[in-house]
Amino acid sequence: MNLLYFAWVRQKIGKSEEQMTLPVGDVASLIAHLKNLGPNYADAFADLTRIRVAVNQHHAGPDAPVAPHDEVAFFPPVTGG
Amino acid sequence: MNLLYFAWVRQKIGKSEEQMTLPVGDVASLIAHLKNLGPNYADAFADLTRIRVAVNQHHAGPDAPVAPHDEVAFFPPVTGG
Amino acid sequence: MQTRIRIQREDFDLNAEVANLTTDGEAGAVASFTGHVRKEGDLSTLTLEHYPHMTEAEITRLVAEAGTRWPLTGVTVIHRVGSLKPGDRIVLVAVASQHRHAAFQACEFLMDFLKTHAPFWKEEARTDGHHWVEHRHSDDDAAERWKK
Amino acid sequence: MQTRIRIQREDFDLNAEVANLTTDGEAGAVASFTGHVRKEGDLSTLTLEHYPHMTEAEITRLVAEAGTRWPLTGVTVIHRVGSLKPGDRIVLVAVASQHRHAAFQACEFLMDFLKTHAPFWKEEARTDGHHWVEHRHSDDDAAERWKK
Repeated sequence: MNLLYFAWVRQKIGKSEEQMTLPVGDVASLIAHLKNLGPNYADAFADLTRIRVAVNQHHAGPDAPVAPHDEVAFFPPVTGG
Repeated sequence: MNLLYFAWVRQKIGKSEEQMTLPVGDVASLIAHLKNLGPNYADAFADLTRIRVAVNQHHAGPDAPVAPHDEVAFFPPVTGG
Repeated sequence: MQTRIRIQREDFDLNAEVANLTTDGEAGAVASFTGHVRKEGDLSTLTLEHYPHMTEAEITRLVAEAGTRWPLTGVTVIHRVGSLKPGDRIVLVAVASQHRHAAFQACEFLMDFLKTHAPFWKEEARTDGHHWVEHRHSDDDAAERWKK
Repeated sequence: MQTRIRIQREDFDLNAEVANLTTDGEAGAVASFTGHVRKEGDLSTLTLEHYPHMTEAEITRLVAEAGTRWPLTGVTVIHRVGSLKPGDRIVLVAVASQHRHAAFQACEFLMDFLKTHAPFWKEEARTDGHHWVEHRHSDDDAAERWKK
Protein backbone atom coordinates (compact mmCIF):
# COMPACT_ATOMS: atom_id res chain seq x y z
CA MET A 1 0.00 0.00 0.00
CA ASN A 2 1.27 3.47 -0.87
CA LEU A 3 0.70 5.96 1.95
CA LEU A 4 0.90 9.73 1.43
CA TYR A 5 0.91 12.48 4.07
CA PHE A 6 0.30 16.19 3.54
CA ALA A 7 0.61 19.47 5.47
CA TRP A 8 0.93 19.04 9.26
CA VAL A 9 0.21 15.30 9.03
CA ARG A 10 3.37 15.05 6.91
CA GLN A 11 5.30 17.19 9.40
CA LYS A 12 4.19 15.22 12.45
CA ILE A 13 4.92 11.84 10.88
CA GLY A 14 8.18 13.14 9.46
CA LYS A 15 7.82 11.86 5.91
CA SER A 16 5.65 12.53 2.89
CA GLU A 17 5.32 9.01 1.51
CA GLU A 18 5.95 5.38 2.43
CA GLN A 19 5.18 1.88 1.21
CA MET A 20 3.69 -0.65 3.65
CA THR A 21 2.32 -4.14 3.47
CA LEU A 22 -0.83 -4.06 5.52
CA PRO A 23 -3.80 -6.30 6.20
CA VAL A 24 -6.80 -5.61 3.97
CA GLY A 25 -9.49 -3.66 5.81
CA ASP A 26 -11.05 -0.24 5.88
CA VAL A 27 -9.75 3.28 6.46
CA ALA A 28 -10.58 3.14 10.19
CA SER A 29 -8.63 -0.09 10.76
CA LEU A 30 -5.70 1.29 8.75
CA ILE A 31 -5.56 4.38 10.96
CA ALA A 32 -5.78 2.20 14.11
CA HIS A 33 -2.79 0.24 12.81
CA LEU A 34 -0.75 3.36 11.96
CA LYS A 35 -1.37 4.94 15.41
CA ASN A 36 0.64 2.05 16.93
CA LEU A 37 3.72 2.57 14.77
CA GLY A 38 5.26 5.18 17.03
CA PRO A 39 4.72 8.46 18.89
CA ASN A 40 4.95 10.49 15.68
CA TYR A 41 2.03 8.53 14.18
CA ALA A 42 0.13 8.63 17.47
CA ASP A 43 0.56 12.41 17.50
CA ALA A 44 -0.52 12.84 13.86
CA PHE A 45 -3.64 10.74 14.38
CA ALA A 46 -4.47 11.91 17.92
CA ASP A 47 -7.58 13.85 16.88
CA LEU A 48 -9.39 12.07 14.06
CA THR A 49 -11.88 14.92 13.65
CA ARG A 50 -8.97 16.83 12.09
CA ILE A 51 -7.91 14.06 9.66
CA ARG A 52 -9.23 13.63 6.13
CA VAL A 53 -8.51 10.61 3.91
CA ALA A 54 -8.40 9.93 0.18
CA VAL A 55 -8.27 6.45 -1.33
CA ASN A 56 -6.95 6.38 -4.89
CA GLN A 57 -7.37 10.16 -5.07
CA HIS A 58 -11.04 10.17 -4.06
CA HIS A 59 -12.20 11.53 -0.70
CA ALA A 60 -13.08 8.57 1.54
CA GLY A 61 -14.78 8.03 4.90
CA PRO A 62 -13.71 5.70 7.74
CA ASP A 63 -15.73 2.80 6.29
CA ALA A 64 -14.10 2.93 2.85
CA PRO A 65 -12.27 -0.33 2.00
CA VAL A 66 -8.51 -0.31 1.36
CA ALA A 67 -6.71 -2.96 -0.70
CA PRO A 68 -3.01 -3.86 -1.09
CA HIS A 69 -2.28 -1.73 -4.16
CA ASP A 70 -4.26 1.32 -3.11
CA GLU A 71 -2.87 4.82 -2.71
CA VAL A 72 -4.10 6.16 0.62
CA ALA A 73 -3.51 9.80 1.60
CA PHE A 74 -3.94 11.45 5.01
CA PHE A 75 -4.22 15.21 5.43
CA PRO A 76 -5.92 18.00 7.40
CA PRO A 77 -9.19 19.57 6.17
CA VAL A 78 -8.30 21.48 3.01
CA THR A 79 -7.67 25.22 2.95
CA GLY A 80 -7.16 26.15 -0.69
CA GLY A 81 -9.05 28.59 -2.88
CA MET B 1 -38.29 72.48 -20.38
CA ASN B 2 -35.39 70.53 -21.88
CA LEU B 3 -36.57 67.40 -23.70
CA LEU B 4 -34.20 64.56 -24.67
CA TYR B 5 -34.89 61.56 -26.91
CA PHE B 6 -32.83 58.37 -27.20
CA ALA B 7 -32.59 55.30 -29.46
CA TRP B 8 -35.66 54.72 -31.66
CA VAL B 9 -37.61 57.49 -29.88
CA ARG B 10 -34.91 59.87 -31.12
CA GLN B 11 -35.08 58.39 -34.62
CA LYS B 12 -38.87 58.56 -34.85
CA ILE B 13 -39.08 62.14 -33.61
CA GLY B 14 -36.11 63.11 -35.76
CA LYS B 15 -34.10 65.00 -33.15
CA SER B 16 -32.20 64.23 -29.98
CA GLU B 17 -33.01 67.33 -27.94
CA GLU B 18 -35.31 70.35 -27.91
CA GLN B 19 -36.40 73.20 -25.65
CA MET B 20 -40.12 73.82 -25.10
CA THR B 21 -42.23 76.05 -22.93
CA LEU B 22 -44.96 73.81 -21.61
CA PRO B 23 -47.72 73.95 -19.01
CA VAL B 24 -46.74 72.51 -15.62
CA GLY B 25 -48.17 69.04 -15.12
CA ASP B 26 -47.07 65.44 -14.88
CA VAL B 27 -45.29 63.05 -17.23
CA ALA B 28 -48.57 61.67 -18.60
CA SER B 29 -49.93 65.12 -19.51
CA LEU B 30 -46.60 66.05 -21.09
CA ILE B 31 -46.73 62.97 -23.33
CA ALA B 32 -50.36 63.72 -24.27
CA HIS B 33 -49.24 67.21 -25.32
CA LEU B 34 -46.26 65.91 -27.34
CA LYS B 35 -48.39 63.35 -29.23
CA ASN B 36 -50.30 66.25 -30.80
CA LEU B 37 -47.22 68.00 -32.16
CA GLY B 38 -47.10 65.97 -35.37
CA PRO B 39 -47.12 62.50 -36.91
CA ASN B 40 -43.49 61.87 -35.90
CA TYR B 41 -44.37 62.45 -32.22
CA ALA B 42 -47.60 60.46 -32.57
CA ASP B 43 -45.56 57.58 -34.01
CA ALA B 44 -42.91 57.73 -31.27
CA PHE B 45 -45.51 57.75 -28.49
CA ALA B 46 -48.01 55.35 -30.15
CA ASP B 47 -47.35 52.52 -27.67
CA LEU B 48 -46.70 53.88 -24.20
CA THR B 49 -45.88 50.42 -22.83
CA ARG B 50 -42.64 50.78 -24.82
CA ILE B 51 -41.72 54.24 -23.52
CA ARG B 52 -39.65 54.96 -20.42
CA VAL B 53 -39.15 58.40 -18.89
CA ALA B 54 -36.52 60.07 -16.73
CA VAL B 55 -37.04 63.42 -15.02
CA ASN B 56 -33.81 65.19 -14.06
CA GLN B 57 -31.93 61.93 -14.70
CA HIS B 58 -34.06 59.78 -12.39
CA HIS B 59 -36.43 57.13 -13.72
CA ALA B 60 -39.99 58.45 -13.42
CA GLY B 61 -43.53 57.10 -13.80
CA PRO B 62 -46.52 58.73 -15.53
CA ASP B 63 -47.58 60.49 -12.32
CA ALA B 64 -44.22 62.18 -11.74
CA PRO B 65 -44.54 66.01 -11.77
CA VAL B 66 -42.63 68.05 -14.37
CA ALA B 67 -41.68 71.70 -13.87
CA PRO B 68 -40.50 74.42 -16.32
CA HIS B 69 -36.77 73.93 -15.81
CA ASP B 70 -36.75 70.13 -15.69
CA GLU B 71 -34.79 67.88 -18.02
CA VAL B 72 -37.18 65.19 -19.26
CA ALA B 73 -35.91 62.23 -21.31
CA PHE B 74 -37.92 59.69 -23.33
CA PHE B 75 -36.46 56.36 -24.40
CA PRO B 76 -37.22 52.66 -24.95
CA PRO B 77 -36.68 50.09 -22.19
CA VAL B 78 -32.91 49.91 -21.68
CA THR B 79 -30.74 47.17 -23.23
CA GLY B 80 -27.22 47.71 -21.88
CA GLY B 81 -25.01 45.40 -19.90
CA MET C 1 -15.69 51.62 -0.36
CA GLN C 2 -13.70 52.76 -3.39
CA THR C 3 -15.88 53.21 -6.46
CA ARG C 4 -14.80 53.56 -10.08
CA ILE C 5 -17.42 54.14 -12.79
CA ARG C 6 -16.34 54.72 -16.37
CA ILE C 7 -18.27 55.02 -19.63
CA GLN C 8 -15.79 54.77 -22.47
CA ARG C 9 -15.27 53.74 -26.08
CA GLU C 10 -12.01 51.91 -25.36
CA ASP C 11 -11.58 48.35 -24.14
CA PHE C 12 -10.37 47.77 -20.56
CA ASP C 13 -7.57 45.79 -18.90
CA LEU C 14 -8.93 43.16 -16.50
CA ASN C 15 -5.58 42.65 -14.78
CA ALA C 16 -5.27 46.35 -14.01
CA GLU C 17 -8.88 46.70 -12.87
CA VAL C 18 -8.69 43.74 -10.50
CA ALA C 19 -5.31 44.94 -9.22
CA ASN C 20 -6.84 48.37 -8.48
CA LEU C 21 -9.40 46.66 -6.26
CA THR C 22 -6.85 44.66 -4.29
CA THR C 23 -3.79 46.91 -3.91
CA ASP C 24 -4.93 48.00 -0.46
CA GLY C 25 -4.79 44.35 0.58
CA GLU C 26 -8.12 44.51 2.40
CA ALA C 27 -10.08 42.23 0.08
CA GLY C 28 -9.30 38.58 -0.50
CA ALA C 29 -12.22 38.05 -2.88
CA VAL C 30 -13.01 39.69 -6.22
CA ALA C 31 -16.05 38.60 -8.23
CA SER C 32 -16.14 39.93 -11.78
CA PHE C 33 -18.50 39.81 -14.69
CA THR C 34 -17.69 40.59 -18.30
CA GLY C 35 -20.33 40.81 -21.00
CA HIS C 36 -19.27 40.10 -24.58
CA VAL C 37 -20.78 40.64 -28.03
CA ARG C 38 -21.78 37.18 -29.22
CA LYS C 39 -20.88 35.96 -32.69
CA GLU C 40 -24.20 35.12 -34.27
CA GLY C 41 -25.21 34.80 -37.91
CA ASP C 42 -24.92 38.02 -39.86
CA LEU C 43 -24.39 40.36 -36.91
CA SER C 44 -21.60 42.71 -38.01
CA THR C 45 -21.67 45.60 -35.51
CA LEU C 46 -23.29 46.34 -32.17
CA THR C 47 -23.61 50.06 -31.47
CA LEU C 48 -24.21 51.28 -27.93
CA GLU C 49 -25.95 54.58 -27.29
CA HIS C 50 -26.34 56.02 -23.80
CA TYR C 51 -27.71 59.00 -21.88
CA PRO C 52 -24.61 60.88 -20.71
CA HIS C 53 -24.60 62.00 -17.07
CA MET C 54 -27.72 59.98 -16.21
CA THR C 55 -25.75 56.80 -16.93
CA GLU C 56 -23.09 57.69 -14.39
CA ALA C 57 -25.70 58.98 -11.92
CA GLU C 58 -27.81 55.81 -12.16
CA ILE C 59 -24.81 53.46 -11.83
CA THR C 60 -23.57 55.51 -8.87
CA ARG C 61 -26.96 55.00 -7.19
CA LEU C 62 -26.88 51.24 -7.92
CA VAL C 63 -23.35 50.88 -6.51
CA ALA C 64 -24.33 52.83 -3.39
CA GLU C 65 -27.33 50.52 -2.91
CA ALA C 66 -25.03 47.46 -3.27
CA GLY C 67 -22.74 49.02 -0.65
CA THR C 68 -25.59 49.21 1.84
CA ARG C 69 -26.58 45.57 1.26
CA TRP C 70 -23.16 43.88 1.41
CA PRO C 71 -19.80 44.62 3.08
CA LEU C 72 -17.73 45.66 0.05
CA THR C 73 -14.27 47.22 -0.15
CA GLY C 74 -14.47 48.32 -3.79
CA VAL C 75 -16.58 48.30 -6.94
CA THR C 76 -15.54 49.01 -10.53
CA VAL C 77 -18.06 49.38 -13.34
CA ILE C 78 -16.88 50.02 -16.89
CA HIS C 79 -19.38 50.14 -19.74
CA ARG C 80 -18.34 50.66 -23.32
CA VAL C 81 -20.29 52.77 -25.84
CA GLY C 82 -19.94 53.24 -29.59
CA SER C 83 -19.38 50.57 -32.23
CA LEU C 84 -18.42 47.08 -31.07
CA LYS C 85 -17.68 43.91 -33.05
CA PRO C 86 -18.60 40.30 -32.28
CA GLY C 87 -16.21 39.03 -29.61
CA ASP C 88 -15.66 42.50 -28.13
CA ARG C 89 -16.16 43.10 -24.43
CA ILE C 90 -19.10 45.36 -23.54
CA VAL C 91 -19.12 45.66 -19.77
CA LEU C 92 -17.13 44.91 -16.64
CA VAL C 93 -18.51 44.78 -13.12
CA ALA C 94 -15.89 43.85 -10.52
CA VAL C 95 -16.63 43.72 -6.79
CA ALA C 96 -14.10 43.27 -3.99
CA SER C 97 -14.95 42.11 -0.49
CA GLN C 98 -13.49 40.19 2.41
CA HIS C 99 -16.31 37.68 1.84
CA ARG C 100 -16.67 35.87 -1.44
CA HIS C 101 -20.43 35.35 -1.13
CA ALA C 102 -20.91 39.11 -0.68
CA ALA C 103 -18.72 39.76 -3.73
CA PHE C 104 -20.70 37.31 -5.88
CA GLN C 105 -24.08 38.60 -4.70
CA ALA C 106 -23.22 42.27 -5.19
CA CYS C 107 -21.73 41.58 -8.64
CA GLU C 108 -24.85 39.78 -9.83
CA PHE C 109 -27.11 42.42 -8.24
CA LEU C 110 -25.25 45.17 -10.11
CA MET C 111 -25.45 43.31 -13.43
CA ASP C 112 -29.19 42.69 -12.98
CA PHE C 113 -29.83 46.39 -12.29
CA LEU C 114 -27.45 47.61 -15.01
CA LYS C 115 -29.54 45.56 -17.46
CA THR C 116 -32.80 47.09 -16.27
CA HIS C 117 -31.90 50.59 -15.03
CA ALA C 118 -28.78 52.00 -16.70
CA PRO C 119 -29.75 54.04 -19.79
CA PHE C 120 -27.93 52.20 -22.57
CA TRP C 121 -29.44 51.00 -25.84
CA LYS C 122 -28.00 48.46 -28.28
CA GLU C 123 -28.49 48.62 -32.04
CA GLU C 124 -27.48 45.68 -34.20
CA ALA C 125 -26.23 46.02 -37.77
CA ARG C 126 -27.13 42.98 -39.88
CA THR C 127 -27.22 42.38 -43.62
CA ASP C 128 -30.88 43.48 -43.75
CA GLY C 129 -30.26 46.71 -41.87
CA HIS C 130 -30.15 48.17 -38.39
CA HIS C 131 -32.34 46.93 -35.55
CA TRP C 132 -32.71 48.14 -31.98
CA VAL C 133 -32.34 45.26 -29.54
CA GLU C 134 -35.54 44.53 -27.61
CA HIS C 135 -35.49 44.65 -23.82
CA ARG C 136 -35.81 41.15 -22.34
CA HIS C 137 -38.46 40.54 -19.72
CA SER C 138 -36.22 37.88 -18.16
CA ASP C 139 -33.96 40.81 -17.17
CA ASP C 140 -36.85 42.44 -15.31
CA ASP C 141 -37.49 39.15 -13.52
CA ALA C 142 -33.81 38.92 -12.57
CA ALA C 143 -33.88 42.41 -11.03
CA GLU C 144 -37.21 41.70 -9.34
CA ARG C 145 -35.57 38.92 -7.28
CA TRP C 146 -33.60 41.50 -5.30
CA LYS C 147 -36.59 43.54 -4.16
CA LYS C 148 -36.72 43.59 -0.41
CA MET D 1 -17.85 22.56 -22.72
CA GLN D 2 -14.17 23.50 -22.95
CA THR D 3 -12.35 22.93 -19.67
CA ARG D 4 -8.93 24.24 -18.62
CA ILE D 5 -7.47 23.23 -15.25
CA ARG D 6 -3.99 24.33 -14.29
CA ILE D 7 -2.00 24.07 -11.08
CA GLN D 8 1.02 26.33 -11.38
CA ARG D 9 3.53 28.47 -9.51
CA GLU D 10 3.23 31.38 -11.94
CA ASP D 11 0.66 34.15 -11.91
CA PHE D 12 -1.99 34.22 -14.66
CA ASP D 13 -3.27 36.75 -17.21
CA LEU D 14 -6.97 37.52 -16.70
CA ASN D 15 -7.35 39.13 -20.13
CA ALA D 16 -5.98 36.04 -21.87
CA GLU D 17 -8.03 33.61 -19.76
CA VAL D 18 -11.31 35.43 -20.35
CA ALA D 19 -10.47 35.79 -24.07
CA ASN D 20 -9.88 32.01 -24.25
CA LEU D 21 -13.41 31.48 -22.97
CA THR D 22 -15.04 33.82 -25.49
CA THR D 23 -13.10 33.41 -28.74
CA ASP D 24 -15.66 30.95 -30.07
CA GLY D 25 -18.26 33.71 -29.68
CA GLU D 26 -20.83 31.39 -28.12
CA ALA D 27 -20.87 32.91 -24.65
CA GLY D 28 -21.96 36.45 -23.90
CA ALA D 29 -21.41 36.10 -20.15
CA VAL D 30 -18.25 35.34 -18.17
CA ALA D 31 -18.35 35.28 -14.37
CA SER D 32 -14.94 35.18 -12.71
CA PHE D 33 -13.58 34.93 -9.23
CA THR D 34 -10.06 35.74 -8.11
CA GLY D 35 -8.78 35.02 -4.61
CA HIS D 36 -5.96 37.16 -3.27
CA VAL D 37 -3.53 36.96 -0.35
CA ARG D 38 -4.71 39.63 2.08
CA LYS D 39 -2.26 42.07 3.64
CA GLU D 40 -2.66 41.53 7.35
CA GLY D 41 -0.34 42.36 10.23
CA ASP D 42 2.89 40.40 10.17
CA LEU D 43 1.96 37.92 7.44
CA SER D 44 5.02 37.71 5.19
CA THR D 45 4.48 34.61 3.04
CA LEU D 46 1.65 32.23 2.28
CA THR D 47 2.84 28.84 1.05
CA LEU D 48 0.46 26.52 -0.77
CA GLU D 49 1.00 22.76 -0.71
CA HIS D 50 -1.17 20.38 -2.73
CA TYR D 51 -1.68 16.72 -3.57
CA PRO D 52 -0.51 16.39 -7.19
CA HIS D 53 -2.81 14.44 -9.52
CA MET D 54 -5.63 14.29 -6.97
CA THR D 55 -5.95 18.08 -7.19
CA GLU D 56 -6.51 17.96 -10.95
CA ALA D 57 -8.75 14.88 -10.62
CA GLU D 58 -10.92 16.48 -7.94
CA ILE D 59 -11.27 19.80 -9.79
CA THR D 60 -12.12 17.89 -12.99
CA ARG D 61 -14.92 16.14 -11.09
CA LEU D 62 -16.21 19.45 -9.69
CA VAL D 63 -16.19 21.11 -13.11
CA ALA D 64 -18.03 18.12 -14.63
CA GLU D 65 -20.66 18.38 -11.88
CA ALA D 66 -21.08 22.11 -12.60
CA GLY D 67 -21.52 21.24 -16.29
CA THR D 68 -24.42 18.94 -15.47
CA ARG D 69 -26.14 21.57 -13.33
CA TRP D 70 -25.85 24.63 -15.60
CA PRO D 71 -25.57 25.24 -19.37
CA LEU D 72 -21.92 26.28 -19.64
CA THR D 73 -19.71 26.81 -22.68
CA GLY D 74 -16.38 26.86 -20.84
CA VAL D 75 -14.68 26.73 -17.45
CA THR D 76 -11.14 27.71 -16.50
CA VAL D 77 -9.67 26.96 -13.07
CA ILE D 78 -6.14 28.05 -12.23
CA HIS D 79 -4.77 27.51 -8.74
CA ARG D 80 -1.32 28.65 -7.72
CA VAL D 81 1.00 26.68 -5.43
CA GLY D 82 4.31 27.52 -3.77
CA SER D 83 5.23 30.76 -1.99
CA LEU D 84 2.95 33.75 -2.37
CA LYS D 85 3.17 37.26 -0.95
CA PRO D 86 0.42 39.54 0.39
CA GLY D 87 -1.44 41.01 -2.58
CA ASP D 88 -0.66 38.03 -4.84
CA ARG D 89 -3.44 36.23 -6.67
CA ILE D 90 -4.08 32.66 -5.49
CA VAL D 91 -6.88 31.31 -7.64
CA LEU D 92 -8.98 32.02 -10.70
CA VAL D 93 -12.31 30.41 -11.52
CA ALA D 94 -13.85 31.73 -14.74
CA VAL D 95 -17.11 30.40 -16.17
CA ALA D 96 -18.62 31.21 -19.57
CA SER D 97 -22.25 30.73 -20.49
CA GLN D 98 -24.95 32.20 -22.67
CA HIS D 99 -26.80 32.99 -19.44
CA ARG D 100 -25.28 35.24 -16.82
CA HIS D 101 -27.15 33.69 -13.90
CA ALA D 102 -25.80 30.24 -14.85
CA ALA D 103 -22.26 31.68 -15.08
CA PHE D 104 -22.54 33.31 -11.65
CA GLN D 105 -24.06 30.23 -10.01
CA ALA D 106 -21.51 27.81 -11.47
CA CYS D 107 -18.61 30.10 -10.54
CA GLU D 108 -19.73 30.36 -6.92
CA PHE D 109 -20.46 26.61 -6.78
CA LEU D 110 -16.94 25.86 -8.01
CA MET D 111 -15.35 28.21 -5.48
CA ASP D 112 -17.37 26.72 -2.62
CA PHE D 113 -16.30 23.19 -3.56
CA LEU D 114 -12.68 24.16 -4.28
CA LYS D 115 -12.57 25.49 -0.71
CA THR D 116 -13.92 22.27 0.76
CA HIS D 117 -12.80 19.51 -1.64
CA ALA D 118 -9.65 20.40 -3.57
CA PRO D 119 -6.55 19.14 -1.71
CA PHE D 120 -4.63 22.37 -1.07
CA TRP D 121 -3.20 23.52 2.27
CA LYS D 122 -2.06 27.00 3.21
CA GLU D 123 0.78 27.71 5.60
CA GLU D 124 1.38 31.25 6.85
CA ALA D 125 4.79 32.64 7.73
CA ARG D 126 4.59 35.26 10.47
CA THR D 127 7.17 36.80 12.78
CA ASP D 128 6.49 34.11 15.40
CA GLY D 129 6.89 31.23 12.94
CA HIS D 130 4.92 29.09 10.53
CA HIS D 131 1.27 28.17 11.05
CA TRP D 132 -1.06 25.97 9.01
CA VAL D 133 -4.27 27.81 8.21
CA GLU D 134 -7.30 26.24 9.87
CA HIS D 135 -10.20 25.09 7.72
CA ARG D 136 -13.23 27.36 8.15
CA HIS D 137 -16.56 25.79 8.97
CA SER D 138 -18.29 28.63 7.12
CA ASP D 139 -16.80 27.09 3.96
CA ASP D 140 -18.50 23.78 4.75
CA ASP D 141 -21.79 25.62 5.20
CA ALA D 142 -21.28 27.38 1.86
CA ALA D 143 -20.76 24.04 0.07
CA GLU D 144 -23.69 22.47 1.92
CA ARG D 145 -26.08 25.00 0.32
CA TRP D 146 -25.61 23.29 -3.06
CA LYS D 147 -26.61 19.81 -1.94
CA LYS D 148 -29.57 18.64 -3.95
